[in-house]
Amino acid sequence: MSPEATGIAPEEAPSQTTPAQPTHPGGSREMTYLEAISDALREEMRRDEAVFCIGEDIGAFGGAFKVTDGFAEEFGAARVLDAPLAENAIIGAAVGAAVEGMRPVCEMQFSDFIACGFDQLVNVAAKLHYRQGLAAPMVVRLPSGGGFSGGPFHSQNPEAWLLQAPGLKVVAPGSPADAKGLLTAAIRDANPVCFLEHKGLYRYLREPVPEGEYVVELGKAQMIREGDELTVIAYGSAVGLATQAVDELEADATVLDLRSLAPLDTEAVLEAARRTGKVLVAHEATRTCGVGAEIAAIVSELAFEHLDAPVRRLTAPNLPIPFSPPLEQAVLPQLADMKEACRELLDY
Amino acid sequence: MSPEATGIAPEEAPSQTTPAQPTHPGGSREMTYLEAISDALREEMRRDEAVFCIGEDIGAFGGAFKVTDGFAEEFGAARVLDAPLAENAIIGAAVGAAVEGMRPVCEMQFSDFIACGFDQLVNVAAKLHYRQGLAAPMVVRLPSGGGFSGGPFHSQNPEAWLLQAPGLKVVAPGSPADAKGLLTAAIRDANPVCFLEHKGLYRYLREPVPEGEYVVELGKAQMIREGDELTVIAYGSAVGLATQAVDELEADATVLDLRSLAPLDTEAVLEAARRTGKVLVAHEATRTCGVGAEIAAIVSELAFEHLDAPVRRLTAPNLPIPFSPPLEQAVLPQLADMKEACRELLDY
Amino acid sequence: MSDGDARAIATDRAGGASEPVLTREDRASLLRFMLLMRAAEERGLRLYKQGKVPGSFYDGRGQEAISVGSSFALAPEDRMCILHRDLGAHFVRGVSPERYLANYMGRSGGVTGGKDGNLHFGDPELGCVGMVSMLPDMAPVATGMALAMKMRGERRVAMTYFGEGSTANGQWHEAMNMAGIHRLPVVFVLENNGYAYSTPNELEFAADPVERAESYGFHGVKVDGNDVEAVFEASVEASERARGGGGPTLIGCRTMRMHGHGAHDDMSYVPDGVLESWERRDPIDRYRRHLADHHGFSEQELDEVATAVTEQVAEDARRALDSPMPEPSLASEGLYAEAFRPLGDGVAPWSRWAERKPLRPVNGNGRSPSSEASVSRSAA
Amino acid sequence: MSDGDARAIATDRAGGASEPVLTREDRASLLRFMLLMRAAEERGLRLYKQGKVPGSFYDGRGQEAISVGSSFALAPEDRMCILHRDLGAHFVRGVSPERYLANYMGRSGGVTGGKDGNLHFGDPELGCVGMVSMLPDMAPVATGMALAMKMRGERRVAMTYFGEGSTANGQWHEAMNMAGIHRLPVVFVLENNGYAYSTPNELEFAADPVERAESYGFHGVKVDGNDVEAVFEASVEASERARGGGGPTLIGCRTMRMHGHGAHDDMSYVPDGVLESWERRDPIDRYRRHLADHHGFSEQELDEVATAVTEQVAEDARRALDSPMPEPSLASEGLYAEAFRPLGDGVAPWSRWAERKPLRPVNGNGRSPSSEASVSRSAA
Ligand SMILES: Cc1ncc(C[n+]2csc(CCOP(=O)(O)OP(=O)(O)O)c2C)c(N)n1
Ligand SMILES: Cc1ncc(C[n+]2csc(CCOP(=O)(O)OP(=O)(O)O)c2C)c(N)n1
Ligand SMILES: [Mg+2]
Ligand SMILES: [Mg+2]
Repeated sequence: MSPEATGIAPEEAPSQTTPAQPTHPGGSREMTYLEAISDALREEMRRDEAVFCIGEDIGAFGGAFKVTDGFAEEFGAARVLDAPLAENAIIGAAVGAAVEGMRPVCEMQFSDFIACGFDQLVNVAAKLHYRQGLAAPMVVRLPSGGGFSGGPFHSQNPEAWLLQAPGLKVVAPGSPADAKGLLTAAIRDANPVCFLEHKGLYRYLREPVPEGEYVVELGKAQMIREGDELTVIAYGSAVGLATQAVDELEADATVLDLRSLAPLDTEAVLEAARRTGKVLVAHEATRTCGVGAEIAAIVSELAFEHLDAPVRRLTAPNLPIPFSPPLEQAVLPQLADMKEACRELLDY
Repeated sequence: MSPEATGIAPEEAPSQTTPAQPTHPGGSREMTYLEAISDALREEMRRDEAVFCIGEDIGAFGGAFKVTDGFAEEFGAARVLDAPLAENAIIGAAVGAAVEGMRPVCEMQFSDFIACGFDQLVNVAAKLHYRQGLAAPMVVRLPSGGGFSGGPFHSQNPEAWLLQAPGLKVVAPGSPADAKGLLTAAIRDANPVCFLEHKGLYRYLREPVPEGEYVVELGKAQMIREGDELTVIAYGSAVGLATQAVDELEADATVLDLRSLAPLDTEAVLEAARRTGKVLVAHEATRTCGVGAEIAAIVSELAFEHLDAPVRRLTAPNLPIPFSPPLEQAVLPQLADMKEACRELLDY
Repeated sequence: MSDGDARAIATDRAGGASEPVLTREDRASLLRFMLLMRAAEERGLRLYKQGKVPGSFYDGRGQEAISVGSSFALAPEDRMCILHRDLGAHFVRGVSPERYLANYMGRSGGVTGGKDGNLHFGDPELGCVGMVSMLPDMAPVATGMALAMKMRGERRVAMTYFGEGSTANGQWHEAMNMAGIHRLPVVFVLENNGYAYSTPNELEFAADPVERAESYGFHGVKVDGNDVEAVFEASVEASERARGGGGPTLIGCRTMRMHGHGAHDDMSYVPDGVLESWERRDPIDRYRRHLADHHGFSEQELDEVATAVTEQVAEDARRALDSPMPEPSLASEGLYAEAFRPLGDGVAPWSRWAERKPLRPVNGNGRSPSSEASVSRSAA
Repeated sequence: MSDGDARAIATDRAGGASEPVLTREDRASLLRFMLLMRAAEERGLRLYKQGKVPGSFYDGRGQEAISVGSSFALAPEDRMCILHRDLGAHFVRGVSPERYLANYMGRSGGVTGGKDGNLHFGDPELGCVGMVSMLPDMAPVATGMALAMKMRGERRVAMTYFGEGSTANGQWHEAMNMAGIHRLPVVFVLENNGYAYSTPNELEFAADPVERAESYGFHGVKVDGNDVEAVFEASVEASERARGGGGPTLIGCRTMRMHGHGAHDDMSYVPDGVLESWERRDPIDRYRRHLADHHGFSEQELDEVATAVTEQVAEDARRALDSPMPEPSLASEGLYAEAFRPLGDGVAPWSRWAERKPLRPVNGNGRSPSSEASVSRSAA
């Protein structure tokens, strides 16, 4: 597998289109998922001089994935700060800058490195408002996910750790337009927001994205397909997989993209579950105590009387993500797995 | 609330007895939960000179909770090593010592500080065998839980973070005898084992505990009460609460103490769920993506046809644990909450 | 060690800067804040023993000169992250003993309203960010505050504290390193009180952490932590250096923790005679003698300061005890912020600040008004 | 900088110890391992460009003298955690180019059998613990290995590496500090290659991290990282010190990363001329010249070493390419260990080790046999 799959190299991978977003008065432009993230960041830095970026190699180099390419030139090195290799210091400094009125956007070079800044995130940032009534408006960008032989330390999806840390908001866009709109909302939010951007989507997804200011409210799921026999609840990289699966199966299915994991749009989840009676929750992250478990628990508890089949989970098993392609493919959910899971539920 | 509730002070709090364990050939002795932990540790250090303890203030001082009281005298300061205030170094050094053939037992002064050693635990220790075929036999002791105004940083139950890190074993005894038997098994295990010891049980629980060598196999749940109308699945501090609730309600209920969270005794869980048709999962840890979610998801998926009621969760809500008693009590599950949850399910 | 020796240590740190001016009133204030800290903590400990303080109790007895002397140097617009031995700094910045005692008792009148306990508080209205248990996590946070100040070109300072034990933690290093790289306006006050909980210096490090400042590219100074004016002078020098773009300073204060780590700790690990010898260097007694011997304070004047403090603490304790426990429903409030609100300024009792201009630039590199006014669109 | 200058830097570190003896054959080995590293990495890069290496590709071009010179000093019973620029150390300890190349290609013949990639491996049979991505996480691990050695009273050494960028991380500090407190037998090799990915020294730290060794209470030495014998000598001295109970050493090697952080990185951030000037200090060319000028190696002899290396790598690459991809079912195996198995010893090619006694005490303070034999009772 070649490097562009990681989004590092400039070449473009074949791209996939997600359904069109509502039209935006300011017009729109075709962007990849990665370009949409850059665009949101650039717009917000232009709009508000309190917004600044901090992370490893994000300045002159433009970041490991080139999200901040050209930013140092436009905004100056001081607002696109190359940090030393010290994740707790990056997140801790962001907390300090945030309470001082800045709007820091931290980049973890890979989301896996959040384990190295975990303490500042879950103990300092997450609890600050609850304990002290002090807001820390900051974003932690987390390039996540596998599928390109990144191995056990460059492929993880850390959302469940974050969801077990009350006080954090957690979002995970599944499309370019949402990536832009959610990042804008995250930057403007008064809380620490973890922004999970799936590396596999960086150059794989491309669609028209609203130009200029574009905000997608945090905490709202989006219906991608509407159907009555099955609901697939997904986010991030699983959204495209779910959509493709139900389309190829020509299933009368609802596909719900959660977009925000905290706060979670429980209403939308329950509406779809009750309406269709069958639910599949799908994500790339490992299984135990994952988002799938939470959704399954919520649905089983609150839509119990409406269920016509057990709630199923399609996730990675409880394993580190191995490096070699056949091993990695055995671990990460594939399109065929998604179709099979849908079919099983439809046939139940 | 007075300090002994934290287990720090030497005074004894009123103790509660859990059901007797199977009799042990070597005889038994009344021990508190805390004494049982010390006893297991002392036995193993006597038996195998590769076993050593490392942690903050565990040497001359005997540990914040006095678990290693007298150990430095018996085993020497080198085997009861007072570490600097550096959790990643403690866990990382334990990994290094473990691959060298030692059997380190790390103490986190409070389980909350695991966030400070998180990277070594989840990235180095947990994945080592999967990636490299190299075993790291080590234990991380985690004094956990709230109920004594420890506040947001001395009351957490971090198990869900650990369960989302494939490669760790995670145990959480709910009784003195299990505390001894599981800790012995954990020390002898070839893997990194996280040992959650609930601070609220330290001096609250007391029962006859087998003397000498006593091993409780990891991965096996234990039936505490057997009944047919409801199953309460619990671990740690919730076990006593669940038992008391069903006893006071005189409910025909099964109480299952998970004891091990990873590996999980899925069979025992499903057997009880299928037999009783109603399941309540109870724990003190916060709700989202917790053990309750995982159990609810497993039961809903694999015992779907047997369920007569939605699987309910009794947990702390998604909040930091506040300090002041009325606030803390509002957040942590209480006996009354447990009884109400049982009653609701019984009446469903 | 005599008073004279202590002075010798203090001048160790001198850089030739002219002595900062302390008025007679300032000196009385320094004494008063130290007394206030001691009296409030004694009262807190009594409340704890009476069962009125849930959880545990921690104090900074013997270390009063450090938090008082250092915070006394700061201007209103400066910012602080105050630690568990540093109650004096809260008082200097404007927190009342009432709110401190109420916080320990988990009452609604406490600074956190019962959400958090102990010294885990900071009044945002007074420019403080409350500490967390994890040590020394406030060091990166203070560094970030200083980063913001530098980015906006403001002549302001962030100050924070840590014990010598906490310097073993990786976050200490990360903060020092980042502060050094960018020469940030931050003052780090290191309190070496001999122990981290029960762990003595020789098991914490192999070389005095103050010496490390240089290897982070900034100034490190050693002062007698039981000499309030020495601490104050070092802090003034460090703050002025920071404001002038000269970067961070690590002020290493040698002192002794005269009580256990917490009230439950009997300090059996401290060798015989150590506490007694430090008792003779008590920062409050020494300063009282110093004011009498060198600044013409009469015994009566000094007694009056002490009496006023005693009365204030008694009155504040009464009010704290009158403060109700929080409503249980408060527990489920405030997880998320609805909007950002900027920190307020602290009280700056040093006479120097009485009539000076604000330290923030009026325009230009200043704070972005949009960010202060920015309203969250989140559903919370 | 001429060869002479480099020597000057190298002697900088000298402590008066007598020069370790290198035979003619040892010198040929040093050259051969450096050539082997370069040739294997060149071959790996080609395989990557041919699409045969999944993921990314990283090498240590220009840094060969460091991993080869340092690991060459070690005895079989010593232990290593080898990093991403240090392929030479794997070869010295006994890993074949075949297993290295197969690992990069994710084949079953790789050291990890496809479970992990890149240089994320260590052969347990050869006394190595495979690195993780998080930097510098192996520093605490090596410290722990040294702790075990010290606890058992063994005359053994643990050695590990890190880049200068990684010294900014808190774990570096925690490891240094702990190693210093207990004077552990660990050798830390710091490779300052000018950059952490794209980040230059001045944004990584404000003072050279080698200087920090002293503030952790142990020796720090600076050597020319492009001089294999200088690195070797410093490593012998450090290892001997460690074995004698003299504690850790931080060996700071100045070098330059001659390739990008990974194959995708075009190094546009490196100023013009820098690479060219370092090219003239290439460690392999220099050592070749040195062997010819000072140790009587003929051009023909030197060419023979190079040719043998080329052939070996070609043959090993063929075999690596023949190695099959792992079976998908392997993915679900091995999460938990069934039993503990001790690390094996590494190859120690330095002639000194050929006939010496084992470094572990035969009894007394030795390893607990029960722990080696201990069998897990877990259900796994
Ligand atoms: C990261 C972390 N680990 C462990 C603790 C538990 N703990 C509380 S205070 C303390 C000792 C602190 O010593 P020092 O930094 O010297 O401060 P002092 O209390 O002496 O002022 C420890 C280990 C903690 N607070 N934070
Ligand atoms: C904790 C952590 N954060 C971020 C990274 C991403 N990363 C990989 S290599 C690198 C630079 C390392 O620089 P240095 O330590 O100088 O080693 P070099 O690659 O130059 O040998 C970074 C930031 C990482 N590996 N680990
Ligand atoms: Mg201390
Ligand atoms: Mg480097």
